[in-house]
Amino acid sequence: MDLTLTPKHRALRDEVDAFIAAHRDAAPRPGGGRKRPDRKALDWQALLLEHGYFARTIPREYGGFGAPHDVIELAIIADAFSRAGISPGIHNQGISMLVPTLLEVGTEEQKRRWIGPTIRGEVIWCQGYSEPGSGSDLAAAQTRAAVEDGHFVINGQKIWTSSAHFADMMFLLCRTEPDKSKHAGLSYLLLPMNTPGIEVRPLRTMTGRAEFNETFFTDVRVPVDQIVMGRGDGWHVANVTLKYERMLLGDPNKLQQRLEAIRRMMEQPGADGARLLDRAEWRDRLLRLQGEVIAARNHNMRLLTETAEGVDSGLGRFIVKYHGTMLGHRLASLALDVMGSTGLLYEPQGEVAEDDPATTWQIDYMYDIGLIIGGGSSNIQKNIIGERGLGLPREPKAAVPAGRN
Amino acid sequence: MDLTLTPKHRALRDEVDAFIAAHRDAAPRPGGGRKRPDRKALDWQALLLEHGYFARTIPREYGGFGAPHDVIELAIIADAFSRAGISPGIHNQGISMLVPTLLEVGTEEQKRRWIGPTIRGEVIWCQGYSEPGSGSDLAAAQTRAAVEDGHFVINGQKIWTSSAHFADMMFLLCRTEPDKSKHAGLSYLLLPMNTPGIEVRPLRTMTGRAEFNETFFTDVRVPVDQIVMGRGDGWHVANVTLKYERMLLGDPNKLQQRLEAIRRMMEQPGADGARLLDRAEWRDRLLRLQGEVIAARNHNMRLLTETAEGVDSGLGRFIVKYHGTMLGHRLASLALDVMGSTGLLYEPQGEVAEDDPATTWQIDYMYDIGLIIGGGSSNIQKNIIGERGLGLPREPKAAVPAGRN
Amino acid sequence: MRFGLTEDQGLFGRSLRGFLADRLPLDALRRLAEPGTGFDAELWRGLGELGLHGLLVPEEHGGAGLGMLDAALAAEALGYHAAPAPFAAALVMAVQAFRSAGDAEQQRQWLPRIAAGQARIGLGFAGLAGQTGRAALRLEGGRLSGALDGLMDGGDATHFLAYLPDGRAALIEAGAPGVTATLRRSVDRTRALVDLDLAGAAPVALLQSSNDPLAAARRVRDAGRVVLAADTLGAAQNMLDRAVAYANERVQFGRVIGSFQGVKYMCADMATMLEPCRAMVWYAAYAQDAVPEEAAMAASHAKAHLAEVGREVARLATEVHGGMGFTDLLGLHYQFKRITFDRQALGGPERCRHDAAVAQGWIAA
Amino acid sequence: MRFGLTEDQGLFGRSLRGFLADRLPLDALRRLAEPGTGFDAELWRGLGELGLHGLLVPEEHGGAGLGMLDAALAAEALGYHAAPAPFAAALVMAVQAFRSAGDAEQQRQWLPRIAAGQARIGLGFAGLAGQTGRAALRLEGGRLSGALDGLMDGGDATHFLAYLPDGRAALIEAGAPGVTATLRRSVDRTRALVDLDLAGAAPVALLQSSNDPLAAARRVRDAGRVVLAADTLGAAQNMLDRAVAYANERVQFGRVIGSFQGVKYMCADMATMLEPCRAMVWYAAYAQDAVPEEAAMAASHAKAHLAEVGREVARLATEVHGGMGFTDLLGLHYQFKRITFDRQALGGPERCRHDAAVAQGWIAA
Repeated sequence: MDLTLTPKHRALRDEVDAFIAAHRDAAPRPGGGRKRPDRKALDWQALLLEHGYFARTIPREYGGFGAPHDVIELAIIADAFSRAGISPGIHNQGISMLVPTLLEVGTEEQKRRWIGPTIRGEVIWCQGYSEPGSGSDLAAAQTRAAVEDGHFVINGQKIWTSSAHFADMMFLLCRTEPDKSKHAGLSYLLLPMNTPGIEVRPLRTMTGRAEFNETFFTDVRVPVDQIVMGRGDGWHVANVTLKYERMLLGDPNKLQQRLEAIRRMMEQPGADGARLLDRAEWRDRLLRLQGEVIAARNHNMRLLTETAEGVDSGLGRFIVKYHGTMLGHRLASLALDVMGSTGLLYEPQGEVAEDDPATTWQIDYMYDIGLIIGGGSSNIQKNIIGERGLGLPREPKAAVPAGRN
Repeated sequence: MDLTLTPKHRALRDEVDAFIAAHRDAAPRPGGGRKRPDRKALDWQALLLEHGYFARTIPREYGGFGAPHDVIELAIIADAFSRAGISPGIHNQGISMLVPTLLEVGTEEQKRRWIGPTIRGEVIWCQGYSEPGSGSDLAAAQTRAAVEDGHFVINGQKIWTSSAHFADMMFLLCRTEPDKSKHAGLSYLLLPMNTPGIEVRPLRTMTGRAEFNETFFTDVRVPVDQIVMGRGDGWHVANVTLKYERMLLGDPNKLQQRLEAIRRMMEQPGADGARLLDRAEWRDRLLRLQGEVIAARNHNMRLLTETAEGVDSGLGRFIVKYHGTMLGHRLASLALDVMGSTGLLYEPQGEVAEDDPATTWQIDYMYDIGLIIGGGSSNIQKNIIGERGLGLPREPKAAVPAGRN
Repeated sequence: MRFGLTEDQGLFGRSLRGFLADRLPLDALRRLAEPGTGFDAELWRGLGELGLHGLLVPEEHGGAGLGMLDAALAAEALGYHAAPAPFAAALVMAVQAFRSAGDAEQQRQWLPRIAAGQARIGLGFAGLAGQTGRAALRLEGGRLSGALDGLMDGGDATHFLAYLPDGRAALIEAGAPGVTATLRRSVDRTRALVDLDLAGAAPVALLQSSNDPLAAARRVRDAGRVVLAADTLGAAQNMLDRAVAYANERVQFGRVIGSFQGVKYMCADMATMLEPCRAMVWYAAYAQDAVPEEAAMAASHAKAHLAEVGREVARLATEVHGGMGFTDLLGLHYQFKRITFDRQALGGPERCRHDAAVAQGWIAA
Repeated sequence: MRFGLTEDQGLFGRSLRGFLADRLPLDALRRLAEPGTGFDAELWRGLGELGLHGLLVPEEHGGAGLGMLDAALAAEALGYHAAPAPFAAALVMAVQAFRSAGDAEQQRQWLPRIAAGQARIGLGFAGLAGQTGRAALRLEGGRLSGALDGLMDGGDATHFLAYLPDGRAALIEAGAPGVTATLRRSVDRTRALVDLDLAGAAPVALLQSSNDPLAAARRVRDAGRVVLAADTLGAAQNMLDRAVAYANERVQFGRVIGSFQGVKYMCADMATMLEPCRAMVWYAAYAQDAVPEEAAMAASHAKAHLAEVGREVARLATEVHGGMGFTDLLGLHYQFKRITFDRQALGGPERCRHDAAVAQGWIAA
């Protein structure tokens, strides 16, 4: 354990602070990710990439900054942006999930072609995983891709494709080898969303907004070389992506930001002039969550170190999504309680304007349940933790499909 | 809903209060049940039976008081003894589990023979259900009883027989029909513990005390008419008993007594002169548990009414054990926290003297986990609640026994 | 002499549920919830025909003269079906307000109008119930000024009953001069809140005949808490019922998902939490009429406990539905948000438990 | 520049665990725990040979001069094996007490004796750490009188370090005139508490060289909290490991029970709670030496959080073992009780969280 800042680190911290001070007016407001980055966001992203405050460790030949892995450097940068409440750059499924997947299993050509435009925010990706009949049971995907004269011809339907309505590209899990067993029959394809035959229909959620889509494929043709790894390797590649999705969904920096926001609310005097932070039952609830957030943040530091050193964290990584999403929901729950009846007000502004705090927290409170369910529900996570993390036996195959009693 | 006290009820309340005031010196101290009732306890029991404060609704011909079912009467009596901190009589497995089982499915002769002596505390029963290889899977019992010249000849082993070392009788679940299917091959026998061939060995638990036993059977001979219902009906009878065990283990009066005891501790000034009840984070914890105890008590009143009216409570009954034992453990958890470091002191006195409060709470805290596990573990309870209470499908039979991955 | 519902009560609950099931299929609910006013004239009329308007109004004033347990059963049914109809404030708290602090003339004048469905009263008090937001009203020379946020059942209300800090309550006409009522659509689009700005508005009635106005106001608060608890009971029961039905249908990994212990235990946990709540709500409601010494404690505890259980059930039942539970498609979220509303209105659990401690004399108010 | 253990630390942890696994098979543990003194001369000697006695003692005073992270790793190993050996007070808090408030001469005199395993110091403070029980000591004319309950590592201690309300600490010889030490066997028979009655006892040292004695005492408290948190981490990890192993072996209903989601999810929940605790304990320990501004907050939070997680793991792991978990047979309860002890000593979670709020300046002390 050595978290002391070297002179080099201190210099970096000062440099980032100076950068933020000099450029903060150029920053788009934090958040986003649910819409196509606008000019301001793209310019900001370019600035961050140039200074190595984004994609810092991605090799230069793929469009990154090419710095060696240093957990403290990454923490210093994240902390500086978080303290200042300034956007740390674009986070979307392409950047957080596809890019690390390609870095891990993509070909040299795929890395050179896709990583740069993706991290610059120019190419937006969506994820074609879930289907109406196979939400938790991803490997049961039925969307078919038959091979015809050098192309995959795709037919079927995906659901929960979150940014499909403005994405440029999709990474798609589909069945190319129908003769093979369930898990061995899948492939992982990359395809442009403007390919003829793709139809995107918005899907409204409990928040009242259309945060997701259904995507329909009718004879969609994709050249056979638009594949990551080989035919039948789709399940393997998908699991690499899922690994990064789990990390993304359990992000402890987001938890910390929430905790801070709640603390600030609790420091405001209420209608009776008293601060909730001075009421022990409220303070204790906040502190209890703070303890859990600290644990999550420290754990994340450990995982970052292990990643940098090439250690397979196994269990430590499997728990992140389940732990983080449940904790996130509990933080949002406290926020609602803190706001009380005024926190019931709800007028989402869509993409046109900023939501008020009550609406924002209500959306978080509901959206978090979506996160608990999506990207592998908590039960799926517990299977993974129990089986892959702890080595417990899989559920045995049923002799007969279970029906009613 | 009508809980108003009639003049008759008010008279009963006054009568019970007067009884307690007049006879309180004759009462043994509350609790017990883990040892054979002594003379004082037996005399007290006789007095309670005589006045109808115990076994109030059991018919006179079986040794009870023969009063009609009246939920309020039962509540008035329980409340009076609880308020006064006076023993409400003997509660043991014979009284709380076997007696209602016999009332429900026993023959007239069995009722006349066993109920009276049992409720008087003269005959102590123990339960022969679990086996080392079948804790949760009760129906897998392997203890065999072969029929030979008018006798069952029993061989095998039982575990968790809690009062076997001083019991007179056992109700025993054993396999009499080895050719029949798992559940159809069992019978429910009644046998004297002094029958030759029975060996009882104490089993020490995590509390450091020998609260349970292992019981070994070697060619133990029991006349074939010592059976409840018929051969092969054992699983049915056992489930009747288990129903009453679930109620016993979730007893809300015990929860209420614990809550009161904790509140009293929290009203005492600590070393710094402050009462924990005045600290909002502590008070809120106590209040939260109080809310749950109130729900459990109200629920119990509803079940008592339904029982009296012959309504099958179904789900309402299935949840009691799981709900009550978990809540009990949480109450004990709060008690330990209230006591802090002085609550760590632990010197169980066995049967010779009264335990100090710290030891008592530590025992409760641990013993409650035993209750969560025993009488059908929480997972078994959740199966019952989900399948029998909510109508969800059973776990499908495994195609092959599940082993390691 | 029993702990349970009467035959009439069972019948009443079933007929109300039948009516609501009939009137509020998902597409109708969606339509009625859209404006977010928590009011629909036709549904309101229908509920009136079932006797809901005058449920608690004494017979002498044209009502059914029933008790809080009946009101709780109605609230449970309304919560079960997420009915966009004024109830907690307009038909329970307002009636209790007149009965506990209105004089004979005021009762004679207003209770029949409530029972007839003509007066729909939005009601608000702030500090006393733990509502947050603005709460600064002053009555000077018979004129009311200031601001009061979060009046319940305020959408399309004909009147507002605004509590003053001293426990008196002023009834104001919705359209009167000096009255600005701003509809605040809540996350629960089946019930709205209204923020009131008053500039010298003239009350049409001032409820001040109680000897202890604060105690009278607390009784109104307690009645409100009981029906919000009952509303959560209904909404949570609905979510559990639908989760169980979904778990019995949906197939994943080649099995009905309800056969997996993971899903089954979620359902079992929900049932274990929720089932005892039924008797708790019954008792809390009954105590308002019959056990005055426990009324405040029972109401606050029921509100707090149902809020905690409701939140868990809301999450778990949504989880059982997987992605479908998160969409708008099944409409499961109407009950989810109903539970959210019930929790945050009239004081959250911490506040209610605090009030329960006060009611038991454990601490000073 | 990394968040993780050094190679040496990994090696140290493994060798300590290997030693304890070898020395403390269940029958040996049972035997050593029986008297409840939390001390066994042979085990103590063995731990000394591994360098545990002088772990935190500076090299100039004959110790290894290691840091709190090393101490936490040792505590984790001791907790994992439920080792009946003085540590938290005798080898961590006492050393920190001398280092933070002892003068050069006192350090020169006592630290080498601690490092040599000759001075085994039981330590107690009451209000400052949230210990309950008697805490009324006064120092008059160089003589100490009064009562102090719950000194940790007090069983078979050679000395007692008793904190005064003002943060100064008096070192007393165990057998000295006016000293009555009563052994209180705790539910955790591997660690004892001692109640001290003093009637004009003469301290052999008075630690008072700090400018801010209360702050110095808090540092000692924080060091103790970190090692108790680490102890719980080890004990809980042990229980989880054994639950997983048992779930992989035990057959019920024709299947290995770990294949049932009910059991599997219990294990998954335990792992999900416990795994992040490791990094939390590391950081809290590290902060004591390297991040003074976060040391108090990190220590109190680690203690509180591990207590909450530990309690859950203790119950769930026992449940996974079914009836066997409740017996004495498997000895699982040694770790269970270790977790109980760690929670109740030096302030429970509510108290620790309160201290964390104070440390962050959210509220006054």
